[in-house]
Amino acid sequence: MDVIWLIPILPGIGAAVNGLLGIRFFSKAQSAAVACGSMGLAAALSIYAFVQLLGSESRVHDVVVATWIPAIALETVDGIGAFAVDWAFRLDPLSGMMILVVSGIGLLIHIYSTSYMHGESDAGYARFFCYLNLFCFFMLTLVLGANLLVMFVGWEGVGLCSYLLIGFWYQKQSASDAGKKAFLVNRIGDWGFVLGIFLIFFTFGTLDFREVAAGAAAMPIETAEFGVISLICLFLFVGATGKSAQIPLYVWLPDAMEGPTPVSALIHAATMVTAGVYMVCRNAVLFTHAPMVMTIVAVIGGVTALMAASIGLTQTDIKRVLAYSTVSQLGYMFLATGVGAFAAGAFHLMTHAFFKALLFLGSGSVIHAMNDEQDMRHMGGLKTFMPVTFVTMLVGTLAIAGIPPLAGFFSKDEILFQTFLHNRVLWILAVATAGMTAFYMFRLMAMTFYGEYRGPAWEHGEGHDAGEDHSDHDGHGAWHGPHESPTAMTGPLMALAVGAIVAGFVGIPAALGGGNAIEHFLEPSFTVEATEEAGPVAEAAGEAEEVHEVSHAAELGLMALSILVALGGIALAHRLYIRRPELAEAWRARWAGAHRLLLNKYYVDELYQSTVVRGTMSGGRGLWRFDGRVVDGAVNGTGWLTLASSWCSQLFDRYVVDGAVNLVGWSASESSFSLRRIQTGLIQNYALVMLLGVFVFVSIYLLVR
Amino acid sequence: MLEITTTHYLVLSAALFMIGVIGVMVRRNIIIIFMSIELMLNAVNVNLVAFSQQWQHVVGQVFAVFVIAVAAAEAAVGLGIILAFYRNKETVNIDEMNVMRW
Amino acid sequence: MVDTIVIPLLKIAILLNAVLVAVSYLVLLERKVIAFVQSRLGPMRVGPHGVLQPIADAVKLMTKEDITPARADRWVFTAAPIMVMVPALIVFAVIPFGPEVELFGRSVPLYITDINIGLLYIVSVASLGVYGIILGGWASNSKYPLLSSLRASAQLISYEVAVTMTLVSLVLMAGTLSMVGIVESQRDAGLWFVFAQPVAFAIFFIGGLAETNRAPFDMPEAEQELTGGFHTEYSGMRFALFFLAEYANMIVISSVATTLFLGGWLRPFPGVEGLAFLDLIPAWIWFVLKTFVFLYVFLWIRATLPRYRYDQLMRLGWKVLIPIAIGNVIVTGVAKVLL
Amino acid sequence: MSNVADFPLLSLILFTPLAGAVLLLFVNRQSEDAIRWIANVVAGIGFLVSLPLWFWFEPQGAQWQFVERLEWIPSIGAEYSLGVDGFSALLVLLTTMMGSIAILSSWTAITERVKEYYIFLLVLQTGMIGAFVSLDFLLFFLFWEVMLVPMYFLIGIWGSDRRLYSAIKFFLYTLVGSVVMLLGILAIYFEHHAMTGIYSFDVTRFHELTLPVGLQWWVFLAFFLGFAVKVPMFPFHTWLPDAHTDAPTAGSVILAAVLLKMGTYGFIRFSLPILPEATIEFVPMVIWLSIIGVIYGALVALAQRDWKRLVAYSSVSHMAMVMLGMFSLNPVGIMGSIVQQINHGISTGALFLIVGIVYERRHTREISEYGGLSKIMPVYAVVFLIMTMSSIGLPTLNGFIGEILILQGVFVVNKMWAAVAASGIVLGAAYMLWLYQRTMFGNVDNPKNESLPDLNIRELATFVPLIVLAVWIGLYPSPFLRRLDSSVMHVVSRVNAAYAPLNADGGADASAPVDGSLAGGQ
Amino acid sequence: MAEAFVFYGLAALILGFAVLVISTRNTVHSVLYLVVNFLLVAMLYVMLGAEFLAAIQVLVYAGGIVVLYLFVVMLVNLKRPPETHQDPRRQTRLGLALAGAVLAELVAIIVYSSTGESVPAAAPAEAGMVEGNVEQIGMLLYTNYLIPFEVASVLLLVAMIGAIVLAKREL
Repeated sequence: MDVIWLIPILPGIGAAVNGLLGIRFFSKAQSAAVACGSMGLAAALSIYAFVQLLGSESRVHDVVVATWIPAIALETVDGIGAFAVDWAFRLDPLSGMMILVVSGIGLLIHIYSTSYMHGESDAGYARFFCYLNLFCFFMLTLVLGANLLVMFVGWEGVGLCSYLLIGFWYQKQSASDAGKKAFLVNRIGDWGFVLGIFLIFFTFGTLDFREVAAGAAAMPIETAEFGVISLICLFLFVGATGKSAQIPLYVWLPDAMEGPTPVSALIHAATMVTAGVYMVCRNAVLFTHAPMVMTIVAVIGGVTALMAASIGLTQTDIKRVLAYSTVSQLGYMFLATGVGAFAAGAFHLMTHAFFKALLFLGSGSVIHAMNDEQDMRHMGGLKTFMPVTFVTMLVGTLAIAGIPPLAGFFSKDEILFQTFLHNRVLWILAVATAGMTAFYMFRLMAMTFYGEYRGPAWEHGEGHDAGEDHSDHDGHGAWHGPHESPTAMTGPLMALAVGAIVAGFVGIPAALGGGNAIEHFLEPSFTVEATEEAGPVAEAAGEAEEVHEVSHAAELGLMALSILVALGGIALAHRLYIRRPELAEAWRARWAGAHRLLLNKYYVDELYQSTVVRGTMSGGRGLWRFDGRVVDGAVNGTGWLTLASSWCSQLFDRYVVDGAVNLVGWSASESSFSLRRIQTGLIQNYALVMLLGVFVFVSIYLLVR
Repeated sequence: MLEITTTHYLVLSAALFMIGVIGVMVRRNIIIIFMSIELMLNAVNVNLVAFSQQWQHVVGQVFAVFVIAVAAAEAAVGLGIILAFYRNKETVNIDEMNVMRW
Repeated sequence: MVDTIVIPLLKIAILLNAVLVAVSYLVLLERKVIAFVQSRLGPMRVGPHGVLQPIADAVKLMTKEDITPARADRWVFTAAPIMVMVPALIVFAVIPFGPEVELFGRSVPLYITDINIGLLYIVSVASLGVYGIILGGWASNSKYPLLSSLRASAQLISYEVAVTMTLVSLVLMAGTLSMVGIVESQRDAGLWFVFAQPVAFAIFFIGGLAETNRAPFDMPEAEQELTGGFHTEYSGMRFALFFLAEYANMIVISSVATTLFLGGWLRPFPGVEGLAFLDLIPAWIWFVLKTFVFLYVFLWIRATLPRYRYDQLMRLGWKVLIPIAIGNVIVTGVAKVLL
Repeated sequence: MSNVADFPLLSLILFTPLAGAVLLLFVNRQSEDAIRWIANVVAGIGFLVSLPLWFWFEPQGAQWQFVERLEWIPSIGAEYSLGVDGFSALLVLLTTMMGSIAILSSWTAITERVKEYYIFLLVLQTGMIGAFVSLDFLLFFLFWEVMLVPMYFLIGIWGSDRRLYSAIKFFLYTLVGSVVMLLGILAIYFEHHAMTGIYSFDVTRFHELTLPVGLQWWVFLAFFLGFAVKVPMFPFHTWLPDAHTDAPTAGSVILAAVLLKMGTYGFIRFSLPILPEATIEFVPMVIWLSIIGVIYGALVALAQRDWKRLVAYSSVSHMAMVMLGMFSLNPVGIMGSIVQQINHGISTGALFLIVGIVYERRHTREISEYGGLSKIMPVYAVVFLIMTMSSIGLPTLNGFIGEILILQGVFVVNKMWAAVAASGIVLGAAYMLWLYQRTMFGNVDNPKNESLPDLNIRELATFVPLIVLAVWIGLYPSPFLRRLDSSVMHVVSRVNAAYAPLNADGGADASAPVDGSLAGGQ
Repeated sequence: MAEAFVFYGLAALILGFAVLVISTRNTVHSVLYLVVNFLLVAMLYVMLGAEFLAAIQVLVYAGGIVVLYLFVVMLVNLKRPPETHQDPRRQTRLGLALAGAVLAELVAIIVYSSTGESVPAAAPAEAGMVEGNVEQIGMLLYTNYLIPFEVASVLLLVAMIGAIVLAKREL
């Protein structure tokens, strides 16, 4: 287990190899082999580590690789401390679960990408896998990091990879714009994160998660006043909203769909975007000490979930729908953490990773089949062309809609239940969201796979019929109509579909007779181990269990309700988009205003554009002008003043000082008219004068001596 | 008078020197003037050697050697200038060498 | 009185006569040598094998009309041959023909004087010879002699530099400027300096050829270009003086070379005891022999080598000989310090 | 360091470039390639001889190492005294490295007056090294002024566009600052004499001085003007964009990588330890100017249409960050400040090199002239990406270490300051990424760009050491930080009473009397 | 006695030839007289026991410098007499008078001061310095006066180059 640091390093090596050598020298097969191989090793190692973790007594394993920043004296609230950071990695239940998710799904998506990205040039292919591996490196660093700064390394690193991968097709203006937007919005979040880190160090004198947790546990829960822990949590949550696309920083995620679809699946659905949730869970002890921030987190999560879901209702781009769905699901997770159900959040994180990755990959398969068409209005009827994709996507859809016994049901229901216990308003929001989720997901399914084919016509090439599986499709040749994707793509789809089905079984709630295994498994990550200091948390946990005990019945009722809501949504979608498509048109016309509002995503982008971006840019330009005119103007003005004064003094110089000089000169020149006769130009005359001088001196000598 | 002392040499030297001076003052041929200067340098050397003899020390002769070296340098450069001047003006008359006056 | 006045005067008289006779016969020798080289017999009429030819020549020259060209500078024209002849002769004052010898019960040195700056004296006096040539050419008031004289003087001055440089390296070897001292230092070293300073010797010899205006450097007298050279306008005795001066100079150069490089009056290999029997031959005979060898080489070269072109001559002097001579001085100095 | 001490390493480092410059004087100006080779080899040797500063330096050793002392002007007590601590050792290494890189980068860029160009660069090199290693204030000032002249000519002769204006602006601006600084130096000098009776310019003596607060106040202002112009701090920064923009590439690189450090070096070496009370008094002013500088520089950079000018303004922003850390007056902040100085040297130097490469190919710096270069120059794009990331402080690269230390240091002093300053990180990412997008991404719209060659070996060679360093500092900064311990603690112990006791029992004997260097030398 | 005789004879010749140098119309004659003058001065040096200097005088002055003069005289082939043009402003007579006056004064000073305790010139034969004064001069030149000596050599080099530059029509 001491080799857990190898888990991130392996993909890192893969990235380095592909980056330094692959782009120039490797064929596609070679780069794919390097990337998938390194990921496969990392995944194997992750499983090995996880198994060991399960088998060991201790739930926490730290590995310190090296000193990163050696100890430097720095004052904290408790006097002079030492600012020191190690390259330290930690395997505990939470990170164990995460590395499984990341490396597992990462591996699948790597495999998927080998086929999906086949249209790229060799160099582009290697570059893609380099980035993808690099992402996994940073993501695994993020989840394994034992202190905030190492986590921050991964945090920023995945941001970088996200930037690079979104902008993978950098020739596309929209892609590079989206990448930049993602990075910058994340940076805003990071601003909060780093301030949180600083404040944590200042408060606790350390950056190690467990030590911080221990320190926080020793402090009172800040129910009454907005204290330092609340501030820390607020800062951290700002960071989380950036990374996990919550209000107000969610705007980058839909745009990020400009990237290749596997990227969207891996980064913008399964792993990176959940880093915010992961981070909040990591600092669960801190957050439990800041109930006010918890409330904020819950509210933001809930509102985000609803808002994103509502936007998803009207989008026509298949990936955008999924993107908003992701935002919405992330809102769910924050809702869970906000109400104190960290385990539920983490659980949903995991299940979501499976089904959302599945959905994205499925959509990728569709897009691939449709020759890079993303607009659902130009799809339809694909069910017959690509059955595997259809089936797997259906599984994913059902999972996200919360249909039992698929994974989404258990995790989502857990969240709903916890929310219900905590806050009814939020619960209503969540339930509404669930309904919308079911609706837009089935709308997606309906528009894509059902109905008639609405896409462009294709040429019937010899030997290639529509729907025929042909793996030699490389995107360059003529398009021969929608078709099922090659095995390298359908394989991961099927694997993820299995995951989407079974992943929920680790968290069957007690009400259904399960043990909610995952909650207990994750428990140690959310509490401090030292029991004597863990009083409040333990109490809180105890309370929660009590509530569990009390309301098994209610829980079952709620489950039924949520299933009903989901089914309702599905039914509505079925009616509007499969049975009577014209009805959708009618509704759209009837609620044109609302539709436009949703279609334009509440104009948030425009709002940001006109305020933040424009403000910054015009501020920059204004300051530049200020710089040139005022600051530099002052400098040049000084210069000008100097010149002016020098001009004045030059006048003085010319007429007064120089006048006097000229007077002398004038008198000299006047007198020289007479005196110049002495200057005969005859050398001997000068010699004569010399001789005269000699004469005079000799005479003087003669006389004086 | 029959005993030759340093004074004799000095007087001789002074006379030689003054002849050189007169040559410089009187002649208009610049080559002659240069030669007059050589005469003056020689007078100086006589002086130096005479004193060297008087004080029984060769440093005077060393100085004379330096004077000769300087004379050689002067002659070389001076005659070069004369040649260059002659090439342009076709004269060596010092009274016509007055273009530097202005 | 005898030691300070009579003997030196006697020596001077003997020497002058010897030199003049030698010069006259050198002319005959030259004609004979060249004749033999060219498979002729040379002068045969006057006396047996023409041995009296020099006397006949002398009589002829003395009795010829002495013409002074119109508008020539008479005084200078007259003085020029003398100015050539005198330096050539007075150089012999410091040339040691042999060591001190017992003669009539007295110790008589076989040289007129040994001054401590003998070599410098030779160089100084030799440098004056140029006046005769240049003035002779100028005073003739004729363009060929003038050009020739300018050529001759330029040649002389140029080669003088190289020759003087070789002398410097020689002086470095000997540690003295005295001619006798130089010979003695060769004796003490047991080695003729020609072996220690072959480069200097070569340069000295070439320079000597040039300084005497001998072939292949007889540019100033190049008949094809300048008629008869700087003495074109001369005739009679004044011409004879020029003529004799040239041969006198040859003897000077030869004897100086002998003194400096071939050990003067020393026998060959003075350091080798086994050759002591050579001392049976008197020292001055050795000297004369060596000088004669040189003179023969002069004549030989004249008979053999073609003439240099003037620019080649100057280039050889300035760009080859002088740098080599300077280099030789440096090498000698370094060797002297290090060894 | 006993065996090392006798060897005049610093003099060797100092005069190697000068010797090269003198050597170049004797090379025929026509043989340009020979001149280039000589200059490069000399610079390389200069770097090699400076390497012992890294290997022989003992982080736990005496405060001043490699000390050399000779009489210079005995009548006024000025000495030729050289010595380095960890801080200046690193800066010297940075100087020699950037110097050789700058010289290497000029191989094809400079085609006119090649000889003078390299001579000036080498003389400049000596000036810079001299300023860093001088332990005598007057000697420091001498080198400080020596730097000015070659730089003036480098900008004025080999610059572009408004080079004369920029050169004169640069010259006058810094000259004014340095003249005022000289007044400050003299004030200390005479006060030192009044207090101890010794005429000396010895910086180590000054470090032990307790000057009257009133005097400190004025001297601090004088120094502030001199150093702040050089840094440059917010209201005094306008020479920088002009000078950077119009200077030749190597000039910009040197200017950014080393010359700007003179200002911050001056603050840390002189202002803080000599004038502690005044420093504390001026903290708010400097901090706020720095914060303004961070955000202001970033915002103005955002508005630039000129690639090089953008990098220049980013420089303003970064250097303000450096000042911010320094005036937190605690070890972490100052450490971060120093590290960030080196980072800035690496990353901004590299960015100027990057601009220089396309400028050499296209002779324009307009950002809009470019676009889609990723396609044409992939290696270049990767290098640029790495340096962009380094510049915006991506973890695992060097910039992050500096920024995090600075902000952490500032944070413990005042949360507000840190919060505002940290927003500079966001803006920094904004202008850099936007620049990257505008130049590297998109389609190749401009046909002139279509045939641009990618980096050749020589150009790549200028970047490789920078990239290696960037990653090294990012991943494992310990060797750097350890070398800085004693310098930082020495400064902190002068200005911040809170850390004084820490010093006493700490391993680094920063508080040991500076004469320890003499003792250590024996 | 003999010494006085020689001295007076030499002095008379020296002065006489010096006067001839400056008074002769013919430049070539003038040069000739100068040579003779120098040779006489060299003899004077011999009298004063400075053989080395005498040799140098002959070698450098008579054999080198004056030849140079002669060359130049011949190169400067004048179509008209060099002294035809006379500037009216030259004060020849005043110059002569002044020169004479200075000479008189100098002689007066010399004679007057020599009546004091001036050491009589030792006869060359008695002077211990005569023997080997070449060595002495050499020692002095290469030790105490090494730097002036080197400077003089540099001066000569410069003069040489300068003369070439001046005299050459085009480089």
